[in-house]
Parts: sequence; structure tokens; C-alpha cells
Amino acid sequence: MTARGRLWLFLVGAAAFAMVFVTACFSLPPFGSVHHPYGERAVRAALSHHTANVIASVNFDLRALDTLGEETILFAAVLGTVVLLRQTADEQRTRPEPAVVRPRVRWFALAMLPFAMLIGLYVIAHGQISPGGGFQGGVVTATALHLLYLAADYRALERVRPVPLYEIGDAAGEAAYVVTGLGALLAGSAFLANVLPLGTFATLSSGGTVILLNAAVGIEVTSGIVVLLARFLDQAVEIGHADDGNDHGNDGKERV
Amino acid sequence: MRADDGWLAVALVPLLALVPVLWRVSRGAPEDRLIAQNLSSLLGGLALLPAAQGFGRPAYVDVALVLSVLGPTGTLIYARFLGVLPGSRLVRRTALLGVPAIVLPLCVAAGPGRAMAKLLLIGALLIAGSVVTGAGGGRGRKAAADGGRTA
Amino acid sequence: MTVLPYLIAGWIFLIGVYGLVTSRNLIHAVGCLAVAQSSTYVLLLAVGYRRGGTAPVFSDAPTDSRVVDPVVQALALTDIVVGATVTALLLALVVQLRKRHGTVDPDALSELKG
Amino acid sequence: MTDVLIVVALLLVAGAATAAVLNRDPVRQALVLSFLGLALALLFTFLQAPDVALSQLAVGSAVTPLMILLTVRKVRRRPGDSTDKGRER
Repeated sequence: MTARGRLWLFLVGAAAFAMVFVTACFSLPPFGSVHHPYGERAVRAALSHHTANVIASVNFDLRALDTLGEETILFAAVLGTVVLLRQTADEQRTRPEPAVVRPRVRWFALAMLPFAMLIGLYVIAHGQISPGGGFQGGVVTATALHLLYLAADYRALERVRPVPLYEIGDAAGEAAYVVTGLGALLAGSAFLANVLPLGTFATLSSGGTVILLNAAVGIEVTSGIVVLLARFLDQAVEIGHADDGNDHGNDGKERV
Repeated sequence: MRADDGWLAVALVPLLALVPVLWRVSRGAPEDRLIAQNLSSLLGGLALLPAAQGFGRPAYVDVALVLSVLGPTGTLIYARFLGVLPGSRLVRRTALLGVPAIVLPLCVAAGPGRAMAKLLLIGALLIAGSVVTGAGGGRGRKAAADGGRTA
Repeated sequence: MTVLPYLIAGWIFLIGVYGLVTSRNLIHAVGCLAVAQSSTYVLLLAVGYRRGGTAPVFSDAPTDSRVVDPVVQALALTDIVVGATVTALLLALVVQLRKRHGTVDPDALSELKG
Repeated sequence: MTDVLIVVALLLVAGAATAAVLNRDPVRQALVLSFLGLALALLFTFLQAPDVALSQLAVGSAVTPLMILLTVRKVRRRPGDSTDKGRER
């Protein structure tokens, strides 16, 4: 199909979509309306399970099976990326030259590293009380690790970041989620049911299995993102095609 | 939870300032785009802090906390790939004037305690991030190949 | 104001798809897909908003306060992180395509296939 | 007042989304995408969804741009017919 034909097809489709969508919008309850039957039930259920953060409760308790599905998509996406970006037979690794980093940037990145790490862990750990949780905190923690790449270069990051360990962590996080669910079965309840003592409302130990599932997701997301970025960094910085010749001399080098 | 319109009006100021910043991010010269991206995360933090107070929810401050760490990180990532870290007086001035102007009244409103410590930490992180990413020092080494082409 | 957020969500979706259709670079196309994806978050949260409500997080609010809908927030929150890993998968596909066919232009790719 | 904040944030999001699509160079698009992420995070906070805002910030400010930039570097590394896309603009 030509680019022109495709654009026309899009315009016709977009016009039809816009018409239907706008009609639907005017039939929806107006923005900010007070009637939220599901929301109210979710809030009641979360409070009865002593979980202060209702969103964490929906994710890891009321709809825990759904989150298992989401987590599996994440796992599969990471796995797919690892397979796609593996080093093939006709590729070779080159050692990039050390990067030139301004001292100011280096010190800043090194000083921020522990802060960012702590903030990430804080966001994971407080998931059942305040805004946050395994998904968000996991990404922050994984990003924090890459401040080391900004402070020095990829080789420095490689030295302190054993990728196989994070690959195991990714799988272990997924497995821990399923095992927690099966534990509920052993305890004589349904898969992923909240069987642990619920604890005191709005404390770190409240929410029963929410804490465990939250931690499992935190581990999986942290490891998953680290592995993803490791594969991309490998490809962009180290791995080159065997025919590239002296191309690396310039391009493997890092700047700033 | 009654929203406090005064604080929300304060949050509106950095929010409106983001409109010209968006223009620069999408239409400016290459270095201006990076400066605008840097400025946007600073202004975002400055909008989030009074908004948290205005909504009467100190827990919302966590969003600003995460932004104060990841914002400069994002800017440094771009700087490394583009091969430039342009200095910007605008970013430094906005940080040095704007952050105390918003954080100190918020501290007074919060009163001594954990909330205040958190606000001061966020303020310090915002200033540190902006000073480091906005101080310039000219071009590092002008990127030779891919970085230079994209910049 | 009663429908503005919904309409904006529709606009973001359409502009994202427009970018996908007219893109000449697969990396740009992946970015456009991320834009189109963000329209769903805007739509979901707009549907769940309740005027005068606060976040359904009761660490610093009384448990009887009026809150917005937590269900849509839970949906959006997991999807944002999962969406990022799917973006990574698509970018990995782009890298592979570049290795195999030497181009990231979708039109050139379909010519290769014949 | 909350409504005013929401409307301004909505318009910012719509503008950033449009700009992200119209910037055809991936690196420029990545810069606009991180702005879009920030605008979305602000909008979500004003819609009383700090959890979602955190999620958006965590992903949008560093991880997605880093992946896009790394892909661009990888794709432009080998000399070839379409590597010069960026040069033609």
C-alpha cells in the first residue's frame, strides 16, 4: 500500500472513530461524577483487609490474579528482549574506551546513587501504606543503579552489576508471586487469597499477603528493568558486527 | 479533605510556565531543547510541592521526591548521548530563587517534623540537580559521529 | 469541562495513530505507539475522577473521606510499567530488523519483502 | 481551582502528545516524550492518582528515553543506506 493510500485509509477511519467516540463521550457519566459503585466496594474491601493504600489492595489482594497476568506479560517481554538482543555468531564484543566524564557530573551521580536507591526501596516498602509499590519503586531502584553508568562508564557498571544475578532475580520474583498464591491454597483457601494476619491499619506490617506480593513484584520489576537495560547497553556500546572494520574506534567511545 | 485554593494557585504558576517550555522542547535549537527538558522537571517539582499542600495530602510529596532524583538523571542521560551539557543561567536562577520561595513557606505551613525534613530534602535535591545540570562549562568534547549528528 | 478530558484522550489516541501511519522510522513509530497508549491512561483516570475526592490512600486522610475510584488507578498503574517493557521489546525488534535488513524505514522493509 | 489545574495539565498533555508525534527525529521525539511523561504525571497528581503519577515518572523520565537513545545509537552505528535519516532532516 502506498503512503498516500495509507493516509487516506487512516483519515477515513479516524473520522469514523472520532464520530463514534464523541457520541460515546456525551453519553458517559460527566467528568467528576459521584457515582462509582466499583470504587466504593473496592474501598470497603480494602479497609476490611487493613490496607491503607486501596490501590495496592486492588492490585495485590482483590485483583491479585490479574496482577499475576500483568507480571507474566512483563516477564515475557523481558525474556523476548533478551532473546532478540543476544550476541549472535557474526557479532563480536569490543571494549569501549573509558568515557570522559566531567568531575561535577561524576560526583553528583555518585552522591545521588545511594539516595536514589534508598528512595526506590522506600517506595517499594511503603506500597501498602502510602503512594508507591513494587511496580513504581522497582523502576526507580533499577534506574538508580544506572547512575553509575552516568558517573563513570559502562565498564564500571558491568563490574558491580552481575547480570545473571538479576536474571535469576527476575525469575525468582515471578516464582515468589506464584508460590505465595499456592501457599494460600495449602492454607485451605483460594489461589492468591489473603490468608496472612492482616496487622494494624496503616503500619508497615499491615495488609497480609499484600506485603509479600508487593515485594515479589518489586524484585521482579527491578531485576527485569536492569536486565533490559543491560541488553540494550551491550548492543549499543559493546557488540558490533564483525564486518564493521574500524568503525568502533569512534563509536564505541563514550562522551561527556 | 477540603482543597486549599491558595496553594493550588501557587502550583498554577510553574504549571503555566511549562507552556513556553513545551514550545522550546519541541521547536527550539538542539541545546535549547535539552535546557528546556531540564527546566521542565524543575518546574514540575515546583508545581507538585504546593499542590500536595493544597490538596491537604502530604503523601503526594513522594511524587516530587522521585522527580527530584530522576529529573536530573534523565537530563544527564540526554547530555551523555548528545555530547553536550549546555549551561543555563535560567535553570540555575529558577532553582535558586524558585525553590526557596516555594519550599520555605511550605515548611512554615507544615511545621517542624518529618514532613518538613522531607520538604527540605526535596528542595536540596532540586537545587543540587539544577545547579549540576545547569552549570554548563561549555561543550565537553563535541561528539564526533552519531551524537553530533543527532544533536 | 464535563467531556473535555474524554475528548483530549480521544485526540491523543488519534494523533498517536496518525504518527504510526505516517512514520518513516520504526523508532519514531514506537514512540508514537507510546503516545497512543498514554491516551488510555488519561481516559481511565478521567472516568474514575470524582469532584472533591481525594486519593484512596488512607495513610494521611480519614477513612470516611470522599475518594476517587481506585480500580481504574490500579489498572493504569500496572499498565504503565508493563507498557514500558513492551516498548523495550518493540525496540529490540527494531534492532533486529536493522541487523537483518539494514533499514528502519517501514516502507523500505515492505519493498524488501516484495 | 482544582479544575483549572486539571484543564491546564490536560492541554499540556495534548500539546506534548502532538509535538511528540510531529518531531520525526527519534532523539528529538525522545526529549518531547519525557516532557509528555512529566505532563502526564502532573495531570495524574491533579486527578488524585499519586500512585499512577509515580509510575509514569519512574518510567517516563529515565528508562524509556535511555532505551530509545540506546536503540538510536545501535541503529546508526553501522554505515548503511538508512543510517543517514537523521542527517536529511
